[in-house]
Amino acid sequence: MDLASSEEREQLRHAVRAFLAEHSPQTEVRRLMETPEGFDREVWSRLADELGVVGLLVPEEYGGAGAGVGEVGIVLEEMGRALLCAPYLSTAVLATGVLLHLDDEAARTDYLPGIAAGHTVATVALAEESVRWDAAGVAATATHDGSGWRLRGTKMFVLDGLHADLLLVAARTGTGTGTGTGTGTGTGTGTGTGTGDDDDGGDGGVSLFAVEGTAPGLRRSAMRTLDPTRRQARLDLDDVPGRLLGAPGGAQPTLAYLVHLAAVALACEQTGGAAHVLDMAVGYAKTRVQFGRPIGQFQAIKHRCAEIALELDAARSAVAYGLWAAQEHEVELAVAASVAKVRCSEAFAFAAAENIQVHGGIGFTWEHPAHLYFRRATSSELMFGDPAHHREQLIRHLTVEAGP
Amino acid sequence: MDLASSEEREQLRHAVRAFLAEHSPQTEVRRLMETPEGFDREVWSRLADELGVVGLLVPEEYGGAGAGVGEVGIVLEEMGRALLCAPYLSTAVLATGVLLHLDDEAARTDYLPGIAAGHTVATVALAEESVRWDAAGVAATATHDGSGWRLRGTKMFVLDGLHADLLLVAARTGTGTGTGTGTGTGTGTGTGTGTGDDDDGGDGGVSLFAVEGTAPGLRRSAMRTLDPTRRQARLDLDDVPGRLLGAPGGAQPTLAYLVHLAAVALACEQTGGAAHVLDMAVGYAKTRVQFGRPIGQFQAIKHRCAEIALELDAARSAVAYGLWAAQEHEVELAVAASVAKVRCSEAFAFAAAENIQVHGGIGFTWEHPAHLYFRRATSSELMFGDPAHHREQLIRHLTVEAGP
Amino acid sequence: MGVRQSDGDPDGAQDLEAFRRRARSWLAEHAPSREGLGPGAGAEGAQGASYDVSVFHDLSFDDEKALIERVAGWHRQKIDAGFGALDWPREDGGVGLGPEFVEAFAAEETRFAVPPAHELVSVTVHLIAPTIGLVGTPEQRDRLLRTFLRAERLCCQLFSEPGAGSDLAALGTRAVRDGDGWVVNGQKVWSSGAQFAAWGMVLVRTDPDVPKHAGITAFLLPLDTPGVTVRPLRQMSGGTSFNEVFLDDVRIPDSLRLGAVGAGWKVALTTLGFEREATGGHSGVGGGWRQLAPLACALGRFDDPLVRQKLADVYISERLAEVASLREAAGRASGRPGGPEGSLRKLHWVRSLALASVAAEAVLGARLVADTGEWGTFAWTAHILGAPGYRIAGGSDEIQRTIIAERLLGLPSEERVDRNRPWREIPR
Amino acid sequence: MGVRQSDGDPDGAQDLEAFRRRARSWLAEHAPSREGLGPGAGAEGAQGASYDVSVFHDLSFDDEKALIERVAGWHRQKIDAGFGALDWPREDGGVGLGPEFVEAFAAEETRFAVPPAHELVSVTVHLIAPTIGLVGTPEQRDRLLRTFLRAERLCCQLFSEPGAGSDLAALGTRAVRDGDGWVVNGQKVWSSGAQFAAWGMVLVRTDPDVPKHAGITAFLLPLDTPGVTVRPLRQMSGGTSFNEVFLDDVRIPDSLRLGAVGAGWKVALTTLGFEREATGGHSGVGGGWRQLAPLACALGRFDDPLVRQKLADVYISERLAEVASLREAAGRASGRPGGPEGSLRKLHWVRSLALASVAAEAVLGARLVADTGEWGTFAWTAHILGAPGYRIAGGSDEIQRTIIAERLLGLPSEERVDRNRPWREIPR
Repeated sequence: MDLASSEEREQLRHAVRAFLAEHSPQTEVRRLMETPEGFDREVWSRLADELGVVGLLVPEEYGGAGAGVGEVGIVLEEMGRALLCAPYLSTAVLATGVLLHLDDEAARTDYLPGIAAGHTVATVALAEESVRWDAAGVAATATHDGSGWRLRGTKMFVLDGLHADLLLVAARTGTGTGTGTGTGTGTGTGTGTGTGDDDDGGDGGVSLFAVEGTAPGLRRSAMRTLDPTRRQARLDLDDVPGRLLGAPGGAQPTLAYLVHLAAVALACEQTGGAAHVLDMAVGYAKTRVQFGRPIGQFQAIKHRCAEIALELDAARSAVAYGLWAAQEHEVELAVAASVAKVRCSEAFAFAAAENIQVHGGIGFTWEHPAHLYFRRATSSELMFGDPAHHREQLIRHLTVEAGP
Repeated sequence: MDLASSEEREQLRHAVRAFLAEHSPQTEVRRLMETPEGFDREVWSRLADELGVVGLLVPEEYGGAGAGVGEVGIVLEEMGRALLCAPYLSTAVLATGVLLHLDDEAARTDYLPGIAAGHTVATVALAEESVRWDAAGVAATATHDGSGWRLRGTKMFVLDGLHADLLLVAARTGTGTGTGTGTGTGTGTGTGTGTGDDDDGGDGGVSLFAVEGTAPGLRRSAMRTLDPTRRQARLDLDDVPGRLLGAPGGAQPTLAYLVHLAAVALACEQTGGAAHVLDMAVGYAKTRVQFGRPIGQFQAIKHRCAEIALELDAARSAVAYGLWAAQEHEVELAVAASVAKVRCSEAFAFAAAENIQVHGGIGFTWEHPAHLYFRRATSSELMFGDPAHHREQLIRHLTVEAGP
Repeated sequence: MGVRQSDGDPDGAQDLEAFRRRARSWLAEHAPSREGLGPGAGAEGAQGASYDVSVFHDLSFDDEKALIERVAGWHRQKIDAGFGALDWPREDGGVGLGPEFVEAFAAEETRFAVPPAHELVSVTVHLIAPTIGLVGTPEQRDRLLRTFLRAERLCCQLFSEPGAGSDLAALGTRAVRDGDGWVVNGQKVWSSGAQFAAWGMVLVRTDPDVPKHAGITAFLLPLDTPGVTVRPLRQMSGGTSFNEVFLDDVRIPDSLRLGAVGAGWKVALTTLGFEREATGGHSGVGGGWRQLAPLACALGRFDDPLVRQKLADVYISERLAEVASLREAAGRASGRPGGPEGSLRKLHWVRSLALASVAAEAVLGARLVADTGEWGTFAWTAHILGAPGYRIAGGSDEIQRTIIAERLLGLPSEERVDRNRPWREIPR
Repeated sequence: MGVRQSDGDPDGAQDLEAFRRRARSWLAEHAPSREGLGPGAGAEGAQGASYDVSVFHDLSFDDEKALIERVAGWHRQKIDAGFGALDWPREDGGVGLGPEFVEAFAAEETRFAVPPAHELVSVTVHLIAPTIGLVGTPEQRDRLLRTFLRAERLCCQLFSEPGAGSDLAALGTRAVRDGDGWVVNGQKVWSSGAQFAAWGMVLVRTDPDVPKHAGITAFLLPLDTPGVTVRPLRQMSGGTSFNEVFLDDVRIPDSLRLGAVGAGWKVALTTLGFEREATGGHSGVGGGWRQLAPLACALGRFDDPLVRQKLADVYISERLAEVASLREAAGRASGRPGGPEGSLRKLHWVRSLALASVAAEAVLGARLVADTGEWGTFAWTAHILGAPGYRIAGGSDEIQRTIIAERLLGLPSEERVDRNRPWREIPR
């Protein structure tokens, strides 16, 4: 586990931070979160062209930088700090990761260059009304009508799904009934005690399809979100043409990988967010005077800031672990991803809430940025499986690996 | 819900506190916790004769005071404060409560006068190797051999069981297999998700028997305990004669009542214990000087004391609720008992742990009383069902009553 | 659940029972019963059919205005029927009964679908009116006491400032004597309902050269006075429950001074003391067991053992809050003083809100992240985003802990660098 | 899991790999492998077959003495083979390698069943020896450095006092100059292993008329000096890991003074600084995932969703502690300074102990209340009763938070009434 940060990585961090300071200050975040599209296409292009971070994961042969998850983690952390409004997680991490994980060279050749160049906004559509992020929760179906595959069903929580050019949609290609083989509490997002995220569930396999944003029969609508800086959409698919990716019925391992990658990516963002609110809280505690003293002199405030720092430190360890596993040790990724998701969710949620408390009244206003981090923290905690779900997954994976 | 304290009750509290200050100071607790018997027979007699609190629950016709659970609650709270080493919970509360709850006038006539007079130390034996406090966990059996009932099996966690004169023993009188119809995690003391405490479980009914401490075939051994001020025993019954109490197979409601009564009684003790450690912590915080100031001036200590006070306040509400239900509103007792057990366990555990922390090093020594309260708190929290178990029971009872 | 009689009224038990029956029958005539409304129904259940789990209102100006009028109207209806202002002296427009009658009526009222509480009305009736009753001049009493007690005009608090939050006594809004009046300049914040109030009770600094508590004076200020600007302040949960109030060369006649010059801090403590006495004001704020349990069932989450644990904590916390208010009522009835118990109640209540947030997250999971359209789910974001506000508003958690530690437990107060120094010299 | 090379040693990677292989083969010859010992095995797994989840030892005097001898013996064995004192200079008896070699050896060593750490040995070797190396006189170095480094004689800390816990610098044990020596009177407490130590490093007050930090001096004290009385102190978990040490007219020659007169606080900080650097000392203290998971299985508790949640928290906490120590090693290797990170580590570790207590309670329930005789169950009471001790020992949670807040975050320090005042005048 090489946990030292190289000089190149520090340069990357520096470059991203400088870029975001210029192109995504709070005023810009405020502006974009009120726009219909929710992000700035020009900044997105610059992220791809100038900074070259959109294609960071994309191998060089497809026009990307061929860097590793470690580099992406740095970018995500900085974006989490700045609350950048952009389809980075969806396009540059999840959709890219899925395309790289699938065994489908043609798809890579067709889609990755556009992604790396910043031309294609892409996303993955997995969850549905069952509010689960696993193959077993997929009820949408795809049938082959002789000329091609046709998709039907509803997708929810699709990151940046309203404006994405390319949607990677999970659908059931067998004759199965969709959800339902899970025993236990299959409908929850929390600890489904009966079904694992690795469990395919239905008797029919699940496949991934590439669907164009402009495809006929696709109806997209924005979902109201808790976090206005991250857009999500509902897709209603009615006989929508799609291109099968990889082998039919073989998407389950990729979907499991997707969730693990999402967990690690969110953990990076969460760590950046926690670091930022710690800075905010400490800065305020040093300057805000009550009772004739800076409030940072009061142990109630001082020790709370220390607690945030402690949580942040744990988050940093968790991110280091998750990135290491994602980069070098995929056999441990399921465990590391759940560890990272649990710990970084806890850390950021605590940090964001306590930052408001340190600020007092001003921190509870709409105008103050504190609540945007609180919204992001709550939202990230509950996406792709909440901490209770990931604790359960962790135990399951530890048990499968070695017996407890 | 009459929550005002009458003058008589305040007098009772005063009398008990004064008695315990004289007869159960810390030095005496220390002495008794090292003796084989674990309590002082003479003090026990005085509790019965002078103070009249042993027969508080016993109706006047059997030589008792005919008082209510409310009065007993005050006595228990004071005993919890003083960590009195005596078989009060077992004899004056649980065994007495069971005898009053059963429909067996002869047994009341035979046993209650001795209890009220302080001559009979009595207890209830329910739990076994399955570590459950409900009828479904009973595997011990009783068979009628023509001349009388004979008991076989093992009982554990029997309060004051080593020296009790009278043991009220739960045993299975049907042909059932004992434990085992519970689905879920039947062996745990925590949240058995499959079996309810009101669930009889086996196909044979469970009955209660009076067994003499001197009965042939009864082997009693002390169990090592976390809390040295409360003794517990293991009973091995090998063809032990017992007297059937109430109707055969009909003990289940009484056993359920026993657990509820125990929960409320422990809650009273816990509240007394929490009140005492709060006093200790506050007293120390006022006098201990570090960095040139009483440590109670530091917010870290000051706010922690406030948190203990807050927990104590919740415990007081929970006890008021539990006692009210036990006294006047038995239909709500199952809910109120679980509420009291959960909240008072949390409160005392927190208070006892934080009291040690407020004291620093000295609070971690054997000589200091802080750890005796920590032991009592941990022990009481886990007896008769831990908080997780009682939360589950609470939800179950709320659901049964009214639908959620 | 009866509340014990005070000992001074041996025949009270009968009177109280008769009163209770009378109240019940009057209520039955004037308000729909809550029986059979089902567990999800909040205040006003039947007609509202609303599902409001928000901690802070997020209503339009017109909707909130209408709500306030309904609340104030119901309040006057009760007074006119002899069921309001029960414990006020007859000469002030009250009924002259003991607190046990107030509790009894309140208990009966919970069985009916009546308008909910609104903070501005409560502040006017329960905080400011009694303050005027205690320290107001005869003219002030004549002019404003009944008006406020009947909620005919409403009066908000103008206490906090951007620079004086937890440290309220550090406030810096200046009032300078000018003839028979005062000229006030400064800014207030966190004033609930100022946009709907005709009056404000304002604390100002009249003497900066004495220690901070000694230089404050209280006034009653008509909010249509020139120089008063009320600007709604949007909170993180959306909605504008609070306001900033700017005071630019605002002239207040000395006749509207409330209490002596320099006695404003004592007057403010009197007002805040009534706040601590007013119980039950928290119920109905935010969501809880009543909404969460059926929601968990509807979503198939009620069988999850983890969800059940968290729901149990919500239930316990709410049930014990009810018990605690009965305990306090009993304590008051037997003459026990109030004191820092209000701080215990507030901290428990804040914790209760947080437990409901935690349980809602367990029940709803990602349904809080984006609105799936399922009824009653995404609405919980208003609870989760509002709950942090009450860790701060009305005295932060930290301030409450200090009050408990110092006043209930007698722990020594901290070293204070701002004590016995002129306000002017204290770092700010 | 490799640790990054320091940049100054470009060829180090090869050397390190070779070293690692050499270490592994030496270890294989001298210690049994831990492979196949099963998950329940602690340090020494095979031969010990012990199940020790206690946080503090509860051994008889003879057993603890034997343990210490075994630990010290293994330490010497490593030194003699060139695997101990790896990062010490050759002239002091070390090998002169970089910290990456220390880490590499430690990583290899975890695969073998070797004696566990013992605090007294660690204090002697890792804390006191390097302090002497830094501030000792040539005579002190000659006489004691190698002896301590090789754990041939052991040396405990005599720092804390009954009246000086968190506020260590307030210590009041007095030393008065007397010819070429000092006469010491006072009482020390919380001295681990004093009953097994030949020496003690003692902090005393040599000047009460200057501010508290300025009047302290450090000495090395042979514990067989007349007037020294060591009395074991029983802790709440049972066992006597600590001692009270009474000093009555104890004479110490000035030649055993460690550092300048009045420089004792700096010397103590040096010693404590080594404590913060020494990593991994916490592993093996108390129980954790390795014992709890199989225990939960054996008791049929592993399927309980609530138990699983709590076990997950234990696993996460322990795994991240490992990652954190790798992160720190990497940080040290690239020259990042240590500082208050030790406080972060300690707080995490204390939390880890508490999480294990919580999980043990969930797994065991009433099996902690009384001993049912089931293997490995009641033993957990030693964990639960010991864990609170480390919220206090080695710098309380509160002290650690203050260190983090002030040194890592740069928050202002509190108003200090004891600063710049003679020690004599400070309230105690």
